Amino acid sequence: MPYSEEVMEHFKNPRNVGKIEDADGIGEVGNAKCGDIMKMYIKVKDNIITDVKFNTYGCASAIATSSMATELIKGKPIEEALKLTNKAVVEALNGLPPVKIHCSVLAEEAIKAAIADYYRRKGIDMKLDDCASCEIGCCHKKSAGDDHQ
Amino acid sequence: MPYSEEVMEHFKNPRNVGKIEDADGIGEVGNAKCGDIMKMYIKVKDNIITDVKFNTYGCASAIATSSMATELIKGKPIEEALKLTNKAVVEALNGLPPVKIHCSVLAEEAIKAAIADYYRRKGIDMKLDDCASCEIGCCHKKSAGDDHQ
Amino acid sequence: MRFVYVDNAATTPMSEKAKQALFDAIDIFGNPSSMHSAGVAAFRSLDSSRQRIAKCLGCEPRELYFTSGGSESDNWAIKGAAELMSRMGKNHIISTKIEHHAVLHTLQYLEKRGYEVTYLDVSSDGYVTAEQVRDAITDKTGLVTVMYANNEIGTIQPVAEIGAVCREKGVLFHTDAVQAVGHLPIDVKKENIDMLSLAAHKFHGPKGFGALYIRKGIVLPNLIEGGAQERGLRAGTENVLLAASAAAALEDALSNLDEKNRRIAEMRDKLIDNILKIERTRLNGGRSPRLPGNVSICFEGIEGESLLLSLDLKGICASSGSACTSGSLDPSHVLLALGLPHEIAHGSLRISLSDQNTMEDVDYILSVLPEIVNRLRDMSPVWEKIKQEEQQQP
Amino acid sequence: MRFVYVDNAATTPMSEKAKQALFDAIDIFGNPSSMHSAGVAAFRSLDSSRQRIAKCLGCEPRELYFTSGGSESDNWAIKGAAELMSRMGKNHIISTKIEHHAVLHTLQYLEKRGYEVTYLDVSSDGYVTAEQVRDAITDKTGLVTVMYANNEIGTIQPVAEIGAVCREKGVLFHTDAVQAVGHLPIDVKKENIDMLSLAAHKFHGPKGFGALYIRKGIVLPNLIEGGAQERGLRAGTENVLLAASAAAALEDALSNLDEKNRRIAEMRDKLIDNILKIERTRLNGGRSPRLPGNVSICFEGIEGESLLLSLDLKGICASSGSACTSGSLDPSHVLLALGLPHEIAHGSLRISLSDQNTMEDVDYILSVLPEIVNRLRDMSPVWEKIKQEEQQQP
Ligand SMILES: Cc1ncc(COP(=O)(O)O)c(C=O)c1O
Ligand SMILES: Cc1ncc(COP(=O)(O)O)c(C=O)c1O
Repeated sequence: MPYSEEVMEHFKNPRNVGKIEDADGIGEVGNAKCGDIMKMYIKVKDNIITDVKFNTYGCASAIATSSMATELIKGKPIEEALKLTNKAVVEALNGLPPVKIHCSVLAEEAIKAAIADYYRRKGIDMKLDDCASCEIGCCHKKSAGDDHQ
Repeated sequence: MPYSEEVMEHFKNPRNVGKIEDADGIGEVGNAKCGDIMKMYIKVKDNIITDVKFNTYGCASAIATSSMATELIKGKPIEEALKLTNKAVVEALNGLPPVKIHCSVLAEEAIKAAIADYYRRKGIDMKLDDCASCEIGCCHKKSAGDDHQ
Repeated sequence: MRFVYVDNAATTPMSEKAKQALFDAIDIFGNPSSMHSAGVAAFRSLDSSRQRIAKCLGCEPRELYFTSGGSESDNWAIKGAAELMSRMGKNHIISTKIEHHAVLHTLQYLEKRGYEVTYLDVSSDGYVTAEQVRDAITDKTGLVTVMYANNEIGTIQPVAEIGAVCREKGVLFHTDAVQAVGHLPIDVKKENIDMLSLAAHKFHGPKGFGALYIRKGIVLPNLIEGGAQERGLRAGTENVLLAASAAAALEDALSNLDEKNRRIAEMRDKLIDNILKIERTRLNGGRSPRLPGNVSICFEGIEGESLLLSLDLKGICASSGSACTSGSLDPSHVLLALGLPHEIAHGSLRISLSDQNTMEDVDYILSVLPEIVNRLRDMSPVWEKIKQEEQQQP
Repeated sequence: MRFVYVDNAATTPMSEKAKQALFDAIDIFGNPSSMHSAGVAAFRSLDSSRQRIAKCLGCEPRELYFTSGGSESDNWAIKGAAELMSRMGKNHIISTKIEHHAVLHTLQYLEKRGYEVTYLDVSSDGYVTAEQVRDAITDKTGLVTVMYANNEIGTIQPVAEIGAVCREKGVLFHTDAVQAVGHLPIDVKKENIDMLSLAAHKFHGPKGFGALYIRKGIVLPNLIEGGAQERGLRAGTENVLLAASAAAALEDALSNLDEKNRRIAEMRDKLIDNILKIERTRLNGGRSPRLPGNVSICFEGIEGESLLLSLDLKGICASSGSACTSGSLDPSHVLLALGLPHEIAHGSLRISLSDQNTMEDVDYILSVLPEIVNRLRDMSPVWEKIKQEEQQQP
């Protein structure tokens, strides 16, 4: 199943690529062994994510989901960003092939990791969901992804 | 494997079709159940087969081999006719598909049966080969025919 | 000389639509599994072919798996179902005596491996009933495979009823619909079909392309292992080109089907009625329900091959029994299953019409057939005997 | 934008000769098993295709069996040989870790059914030796299956030598030559090959058509049961049309092979030499013997799919690993078998050239590749880490 036009657009022209040198939170998820690593940088002011950037190593959908996910949380309150699901990312991209659904999970995780880092730096401990990206992100067969959609 | 041109020619224009009302010998071999019956009529004078006719129920190659076999013995001494092998008939027809080799055996048998009948009428008992047509002529699979070529 | 092709049950000439689709797709050369633009173009073409064929059968595209033809589909369905069955401790299969060799030889293969197969008798006009199937089902039965329409005698089986019995009993139901698809309206869902085999070359599509419909929920083991093509169930780079051609052929075959079939059946009936006027002939298979294009007749006293080759010399391509069995000297197992004696079964002729035939073809056949039959009978010792016996019993 | 297709190991565009042969044969529609003129015409066409392909392989026409492609051929050869073996009380098969999935998944299927398979390691540059095969043979060994040339990394195995060992030891030898036929001169007799698989779409022929060479004397059980086609070993109405096209494609592919291969290898070497100038890249598979058209390179710090899709945006169709494995997220088993770590194997790019490519294509690729690699590395956290580590160790 080929990628949707939205995926290709975000792969071609990814939004928010790069780093934030003085980031308030940085999250990195995934595993080079599995072929995907996402690193997200956030800047927070008054509980609002004022800026977000990403660096991603991975396939086209990893890049596109990173791009879309950053777009979806930029300018949003942290609470709202925390509610972003992988499903919302997939929908915004007009679907992903089943075998690539894990990328959207990774994007969700990366945002949560960055926010957790932001809280950690403020001395607050935040529990991440245990739907850990590495469990579903890695070395899976087609059908495995289906479960997340 | 399609038929050779010679087979098709002898099927289209079979030689010596018909009956001889006052035949000196008549041989019938084959079995309607198996899909082939050949009936040969011979006229003998001074040990020479002066005339031969056949009637055949069967496939194109049964008709063609009957036709060719009668051609090969017409005007020949009986001893020579007895030596006619199915192989010679097949060669004269430029080959037969493996599955149809049994037809040539049937033709050989039919001639022998007609000659045996001729002898019998003269009070002489002649033994036919035991390569009886019905054993190989009937309801065989492809490979069986190969053995006879 | 006139050329009349009436062996459409053996294979059909490609329709103009099928050829055009093939020409149009000839440069869609990518591998549908490739991610780049050439691959995506091939994927889209294949996907659209699948959607179009699925629509013709009333199934979802993802229930349709492309294969190399009817034989592969039959082998896959039956061997696959056998494996599924055995996992559930079942080993009994029900079929009929008139299946195509692609089914029969597969069943024989399974019998050698411990499966038990009941081959249902057919009536003297070539039908099985859903009741026969019901009666044969035991708690060991895992699969029923009954052909939709017979390739030699054209009889159409009560597939929907058999399907209903199987559904009720929880037994898988496969139908070899190679002779039916493109010729009869089929709806796999309404007819309770779990698996259905088709082959494109029987409906004016290309040879070497077929499909197996597998109802959603049945996870059939592969016949061909390898890459993840066809949802992982049938490996091999997909035949994008022939799929496009097959889809066009099927849509074309089914357009105006009723009208076409009325016309074809008219030709069929004229042939049957007139051939039966020749003495000592009989129609094989009942008159109805019968494939619109099938004429199968036995001529006493002559042998089918010499009949068909004589017709061929007049430009008429017909068949004696099934072309695929030409490796054998046995009379057709289908005709024997009708109860015909060997010597009569040997004298069979099959004329199978398509939409490309005309009433002129029919008239031409009828104009040459009687003299051919006479010629062959005149040189037949069997016919001689029949005539002698006739005279003895006045 | 320039369009450059360099994914010829996945599939090839049909050559003009292959298309023309298909157009020329489109109206040869008879069933080769039919006895009438339409059938005979089809038989003759099929027969001539068989003779032409057989000649290209150095075998007799009757040793060549047509199939639906490489996967079917592989499945048939291996499952069939397994059955033959087990009749002789043997249950051990030898293969390699770098076979195509059509072979590997078939072997896994057999392992589940009690067969034992030794998967030979390959050297870090992707070769097995005849000695490894010899050492692995036991008195239980019935089959050796080693691919002729690898689809991902292009390494060519010592097939003739392995064949000699197998012949000496009385073990059947099958080779998956899907990537080799049409690209390398092959003589099945001289190379002691018992069975060889090929697929037409890898040498500019049509998809969905292949063959299995089976040495005379080996009676392989059927994979597909049914009619008596292909000497009774492979049922199904023959693909007359694609056979004609495949024969033309193969003859065309092999004409002036040396000259073509010299030209293709020149393009390959220019690509390899120049791509390796990009930092942190490595060639997968040894330089020689290597398929003339194969370039396989790993780029550290980036992932193959994003690389190939970036190339696609520039009109370049290449591949990352094998297209057929796109259902999986694992890095290629072939690259792992070379000993590459996962994170490096993920960054592979395969460029596979054919005679239809030009030096301009090569130059175009070389002109766009570096900036794409840079762009992806710039956004890669893995690359960032590599660079940091570099700075820490001066
Ligand atoms: C080495 C090898 N073997 C087998 C195959 C399978 O061939 P096909 O896809 O034609 O079935 C391929 C290609 O896909 C291949 O490269
Ligand atoms: C009823 C039936 N089943 C199966 C087949 C096999 O189809 P194919 O020859 O395309 O494999 C045929 C035709 O040959 C057929 O008529």
